[in-house]
Amino acid sequence: MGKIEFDIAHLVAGGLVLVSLLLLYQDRMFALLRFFAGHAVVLSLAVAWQALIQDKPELYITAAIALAFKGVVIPLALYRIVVRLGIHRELEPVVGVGLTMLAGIGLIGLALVVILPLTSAADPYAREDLAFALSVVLLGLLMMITRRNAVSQVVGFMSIENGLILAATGAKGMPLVVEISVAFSILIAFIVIGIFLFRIRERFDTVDVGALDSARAEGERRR
Amino acid sequence: MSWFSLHAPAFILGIPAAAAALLALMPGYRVTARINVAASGLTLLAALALLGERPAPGHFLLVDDLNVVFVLLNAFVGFTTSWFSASYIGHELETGRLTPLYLRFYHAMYQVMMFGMNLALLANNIGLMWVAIELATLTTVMMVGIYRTHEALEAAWKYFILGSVGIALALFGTIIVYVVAQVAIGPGLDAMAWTNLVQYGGRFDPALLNLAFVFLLLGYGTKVGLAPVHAWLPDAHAEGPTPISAVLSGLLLNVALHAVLRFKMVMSTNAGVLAPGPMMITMGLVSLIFAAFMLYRRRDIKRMFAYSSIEHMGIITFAFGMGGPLANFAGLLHMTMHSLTKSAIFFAVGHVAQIKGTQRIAEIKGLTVTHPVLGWGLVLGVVAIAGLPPLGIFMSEFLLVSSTFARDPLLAIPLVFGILVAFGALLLRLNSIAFGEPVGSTARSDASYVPMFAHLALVLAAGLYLPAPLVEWFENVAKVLG
Amino acid sequence: MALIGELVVQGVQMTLVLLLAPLLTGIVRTLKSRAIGKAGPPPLQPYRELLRLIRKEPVVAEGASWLFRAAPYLIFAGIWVAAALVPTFASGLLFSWSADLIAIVALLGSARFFLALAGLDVGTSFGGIGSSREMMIASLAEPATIMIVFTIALIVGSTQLSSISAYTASEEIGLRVSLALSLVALLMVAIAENGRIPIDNPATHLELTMVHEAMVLEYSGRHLALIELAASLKLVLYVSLIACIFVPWGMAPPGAGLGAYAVGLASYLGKLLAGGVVLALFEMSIAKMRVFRYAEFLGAALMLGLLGTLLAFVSRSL
Amino acid sequence: MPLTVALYGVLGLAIVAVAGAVTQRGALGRPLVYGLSAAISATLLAAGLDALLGALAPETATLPLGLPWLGARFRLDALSALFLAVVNLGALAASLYAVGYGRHEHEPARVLPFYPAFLAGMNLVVLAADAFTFLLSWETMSLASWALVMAHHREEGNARAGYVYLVMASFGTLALLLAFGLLAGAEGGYAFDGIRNVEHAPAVKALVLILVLVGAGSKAGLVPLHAWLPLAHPAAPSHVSALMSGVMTKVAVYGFVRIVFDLLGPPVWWWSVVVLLLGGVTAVLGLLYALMERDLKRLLAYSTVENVGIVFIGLGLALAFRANKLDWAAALALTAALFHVLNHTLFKSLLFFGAGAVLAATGQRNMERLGGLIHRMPKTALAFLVGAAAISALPPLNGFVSEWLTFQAVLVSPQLPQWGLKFLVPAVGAMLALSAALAATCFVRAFGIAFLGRPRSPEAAGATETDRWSLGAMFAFAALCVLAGVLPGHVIDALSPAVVSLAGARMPVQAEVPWWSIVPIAESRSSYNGLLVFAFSAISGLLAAALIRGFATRRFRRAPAWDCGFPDPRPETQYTADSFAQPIRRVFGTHVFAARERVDMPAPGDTRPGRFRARVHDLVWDRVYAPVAKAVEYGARRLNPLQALTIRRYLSLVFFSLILMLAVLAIWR
Repeated sequence: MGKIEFDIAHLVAGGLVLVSLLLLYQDRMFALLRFFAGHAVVLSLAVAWQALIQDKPELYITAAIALAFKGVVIPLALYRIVVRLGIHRELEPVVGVGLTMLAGIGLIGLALVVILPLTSAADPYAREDLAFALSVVLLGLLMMITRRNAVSQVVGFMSIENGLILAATGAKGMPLVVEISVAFSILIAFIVIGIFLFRIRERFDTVDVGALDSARAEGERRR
Repeated sequence: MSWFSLHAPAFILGIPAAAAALLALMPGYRVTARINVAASGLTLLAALALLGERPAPGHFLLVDDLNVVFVLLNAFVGFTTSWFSASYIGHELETGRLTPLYLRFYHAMYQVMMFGMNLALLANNIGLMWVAIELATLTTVMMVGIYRTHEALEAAWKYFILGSVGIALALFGTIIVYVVAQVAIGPGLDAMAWTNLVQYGGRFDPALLNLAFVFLLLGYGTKVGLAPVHAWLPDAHAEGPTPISAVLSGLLLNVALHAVLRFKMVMSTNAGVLAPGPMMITMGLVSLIFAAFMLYRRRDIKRMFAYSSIEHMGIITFAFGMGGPLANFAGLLHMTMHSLTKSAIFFAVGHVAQIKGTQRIAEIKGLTVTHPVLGWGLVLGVVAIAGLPPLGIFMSEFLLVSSTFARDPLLAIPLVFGILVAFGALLLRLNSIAFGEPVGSTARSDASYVPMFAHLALVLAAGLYLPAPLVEWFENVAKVLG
Repeated sequence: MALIGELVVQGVQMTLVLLLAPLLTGIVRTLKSRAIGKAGPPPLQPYRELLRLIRKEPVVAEGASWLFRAAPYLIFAGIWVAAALVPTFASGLLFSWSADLIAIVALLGSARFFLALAGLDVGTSFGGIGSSREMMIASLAEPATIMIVFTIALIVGSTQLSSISAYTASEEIGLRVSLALSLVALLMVAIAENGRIPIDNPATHLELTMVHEAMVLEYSGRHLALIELAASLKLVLYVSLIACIFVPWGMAPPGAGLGAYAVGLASYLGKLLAGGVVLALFEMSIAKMRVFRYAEFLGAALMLGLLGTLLAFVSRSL
Repeated sequence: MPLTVALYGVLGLAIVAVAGAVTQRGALGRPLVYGLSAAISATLLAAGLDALLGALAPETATLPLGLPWLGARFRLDALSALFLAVVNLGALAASLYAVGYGRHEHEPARVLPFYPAFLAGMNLVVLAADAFTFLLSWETMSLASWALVMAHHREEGNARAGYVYLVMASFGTLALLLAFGLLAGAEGGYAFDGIRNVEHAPAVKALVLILVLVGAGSKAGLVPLHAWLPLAHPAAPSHVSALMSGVMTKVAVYGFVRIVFDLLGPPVWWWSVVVLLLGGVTAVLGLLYALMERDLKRLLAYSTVENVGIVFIGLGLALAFRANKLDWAAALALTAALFHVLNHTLFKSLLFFGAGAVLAATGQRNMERLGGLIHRMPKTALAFLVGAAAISALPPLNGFVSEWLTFQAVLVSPQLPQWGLKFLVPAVGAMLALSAALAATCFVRAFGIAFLGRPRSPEAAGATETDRWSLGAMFAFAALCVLAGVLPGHVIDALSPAVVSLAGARMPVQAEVPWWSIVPIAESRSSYNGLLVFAFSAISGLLAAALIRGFATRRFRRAPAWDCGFPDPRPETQYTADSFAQPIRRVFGTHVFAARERVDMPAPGDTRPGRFRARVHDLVWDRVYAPVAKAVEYGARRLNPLQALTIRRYLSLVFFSLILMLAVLAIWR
């Protein structure tokens, strides 16, 4: 792997982290969806670049799936759900955006601290790639726990998946099994989420998970 | 015979898969329930064949001492649960909690789940195992939500989200393991095979291996039900159909634990890593003590026993974290006994819930008066799960506690504390459920008592006498686990 | 032959204590009356009372059980045996080794046990009061006694009364603080156990202050006679006990001749008389306590006994 | 040979248990189960006595059960044989008693299967020779007895009794488990032979001692671990109460002796300090509790606590002497303790049998509702009286002999070199004396209130004498109480093989002493002859009776009670159990029970009734158990919200765990 290839891969992966951070920064639903589409696009770029430099054409499929499915289909679907269900257009963050961003940067720092200084034997690209992927995963998790809105949680979850794909494609020669399984799991995840959203729609006015939680019939909270 | 033995894995996987397809197509719950039992029974027979000759490990499948324990247990509990389920599920149809369509779905999903779990256990490939566990999880998610009540959907949703996050973490860990392994082994499928990982584990980069183990422990630990990543477990057990609760507690947790153990084996081949033991010990103890306290304020009988599962998975994880021949043996024994006992308890609870029409502990009293057989069966089950002799869990707790205290007294203190606190809670509830003035319906239950007492008989027998071949086998596994 | 001789001596002692018991009670009564300027009964009055009681037909309360009628004999037997085992004029009697000091104390306990039960048998409130108080007193007095026994046993190395008296009579004993303490404690216990002032007043029938008299309230006739005789015997026993342990001089050694027995007898009578005088004077000069001060009185005895034991260690180790 | 017999006996009991479960409904079940249990117990008793008196060499056996690589090991040595005999003596009587008493059982199905299992568990404990078998049997014994405690589960308070019991039992077992863990080491050498041959570090031995005190002590009822005992023992059917109090506590003592005297190797002197203090406090407190109790069976249970204290005083003394190589004195103290073990089995079983008979006849355990039973149940009353006298340590009965021996052992204490022990032992002796005196008070109260006086309730007035089987069991034990008291030398000699094996020495051979006296050390020091005291007392009593009746009058007349001229026929005017205990409550209660009395005396002219209220607190419960329960409750309450968090918060838990572990990784390097 040449220097330039490495740099480009590095750049794209870094871009994915950046988009993750930006995702964290959004406080409007539609902006969030747009940035998520962007996230998917950057991911597909990263995957495509890996396909190129590793000379593994099957990775283009993954890239295409990421682009088409996560970059277009899902944002649109979520957009329709938001519109049709009359979900609040504003995200309800648990802690302030500033604080979330700060935490996000801290997480990236943690990811780098954990991976970069430690690794000697693994090949450098995989190492960098893992660090970025870990950042994306952690940021996705952070997003899931700092947003009350179910749609934004789903977005957070999908950005975790994106991080995973980034890591998986970065791993040299990782059998296709994994990519397919990731795509497969996303597919199933989405179907099931859709089913649930549908059912939840029947019974609740909002898909806000918090509202769902508060309607629990577990008598134990009320002693 | 040997041909059969060598191809047993194919049968173990093929029978459930075929049965799932068949069941999805067939109407009429009486027939499908029987087919479900028959398929599970055949799977059990196939699993028994593994006791004979074993096929050599391939790229995708592997049969060794360790997973044969799990597969056999899986097939056995799967079979008895399907038996119980067949006699149980009709009542759900009568009360209108399930429709025939959903029942069809239920039976098909049951076999898919068995397929997923067996695959996860037999896989020689960390990716394949991950996929299989994911499959099993997704099917159980749907089973948990099958009653479509608020609570059931909520539990399923919780399970789904938390399970998905867990599985994502596990995947990340798996990828890291591959990244480390491909340096030593070379890219491709070989770098994902257990056999290779264990063989070359010493050459892996220890730092990355540590990182991977953190993700794997948390990720698969979610499935095992370790605190603080346990949250899906109580609700999923409480709201799903009782046979599923039995399978979840008895099997799925073990399957996830099997994954953790495999990775621990890889870790233990590497001298440079941060020992996985302390992490497992910590999580085990946290789960044990946390669940012990949580047992006290439970009002739902199934949720209570779900917490008891967390407690026991904590003990088992602790045991494997301690390592060494004695603790590993105790861990294996405890796991086996817990599976049998806990599923027996859930069978009993299923009867109780059907008779009384409620799962609320406050509305179930004096069971030994109105239903002596069921009541005493439940007493026996709870006594067993509480670790009293002469039942099997006593033996494993005996070995674990005594050996831990001799090795590291400070670790034994929280262990004993947790066991005692949990014991107090279980007994408190048992007192009111089994004894005192009866409350609620005194109707008879249609469901079969055979699976429950079969399990309890095994647990009782194991508490008094372990056959030498079994012991030898467990000892081998304990040695492998290091 | 020697055995018969020893049996005779033992028999003489048993009869002696039995015969002397009412006399000692009578002497104390007479002395007390005289000392406060009354004429008082003659010292032989208790004998007359006993004979009279024995001849009378007893009245047994309705609802009294067989225990009520058996108890006087049991009480009498227990105390008599105990009294017979305490060396009086001679030590080392034939049966003295069949019970040591601890056993003697316990024998008295047996008698008390049945007396208290008898108090409860009829089901009257006074009987209950008496039994309850008696047992409370005993439950403090007995440990105090045992502590005294410990002290003595630690110094002497034996709980056999014959060995003890032999030891204290010998030269090696010297003056010991712990012995003095236990003497005081033993005196206090003796007062309590015999129901004397300030713990109890044998002459009173004022309901709320009675202990012993309350218990035997329902008794009459020969039953009462036995109980009264047993009470007198107990007094003799305690005086003999104190004499035997603390002033053993004059006592005939084992297997001595008739002369020694005569000396022993004379000195024993002297000691009894002295005991009676001291008791009368003491009772005269002190007022009765309130019931719940007993615990302090006996607690003091217990503490003295314990202190004596501990000091015995110190003095022994010196 | 005896061991084989014993193991077959246990197997037989297991089969009887199954038979009990099967035949529970039929009328056949009761005689079958109890009859067979009695027969097996008799066989085992014979086996135990054979091994003990025949001074047979220790016998071992290994069955392919239990821990796979170890097997279930059994050993019958002198100590085991002694306790085997004690256990089965109690079991035999209880089974015979139950043949009659079991008739009153409403729900035999809840008793019959567990009774033989309970017996089997106790027998196995004394036979076990490896840690696993020992604990398995131990806990089986607990479990079976728990089921028996829960037999009358519908009665108020029994559920709580069963709960506290099993939790404490489990606690004790875990303590023993830890002790065995230390003894066996990390390699798992669980066989007693192996443990015996290993020299353990002093710290390990000390820790084991503490753990065994907790483990065996909680089962035996040492204060402050006794709390379950007065709840559970009375809750069971009376023949089971007798077994629990009379026999199971002895099995606990066996556990202590086996581990501390046998397995642990030579003792250190300070161990005895701990044991003596615990024993002394237990003895006194047990009785004070008993004196505050109205419930007849609970009173007996508290008295068990006291007697266990006495046994532990003896054991503590034996430890002190052994640590200082005074083996002959250790033999004396140990003999005293073991003698008391036997005695307590005899009289406590007898008393519980009596209480059971009363309970069956009147349906009452509350003494305030009893009274006058000596008229309605004269035979039961006589047997109970013998038991009460024996437990009050009155000569010439057996209870006195063991206490006397303990006192003799206390008197050897000046020979101990440690000053701490020199001072402590007499103080413990004072506690022993106090407890003996209080025991007399307590049993005067128990017998006097329950059996004497006038009936305090219609049930008591209408009671009828109990059946022949029960009476047979009671009188057999009463006779044994007298016999062991009158001929103590024979018992001491019978105990000597066990004593020799543990103390390394024995008491002088008593059979050689003339007149069947007992001489613990030397005749000049102390001696006691129960036979002579008995004969003497009998002769003098009879003599007095003969003289008086012969020369004066033998007539008597019945008349209303005198009662100082104020007889009141109402039974409520009698002294009650509470009023009897009032002086003791005044003296000790203020400190021990934080007892408070409140008197509400209306002013003259005021017509409302005067009221008197006395409250006693169980300080051990308040200070030890209640805080633990509260702490657990607090923990459960504080953690409970974790059950009902939102998914987002659960995810936060996952997230923070992950961050924590990553941070650990980052820092670790």
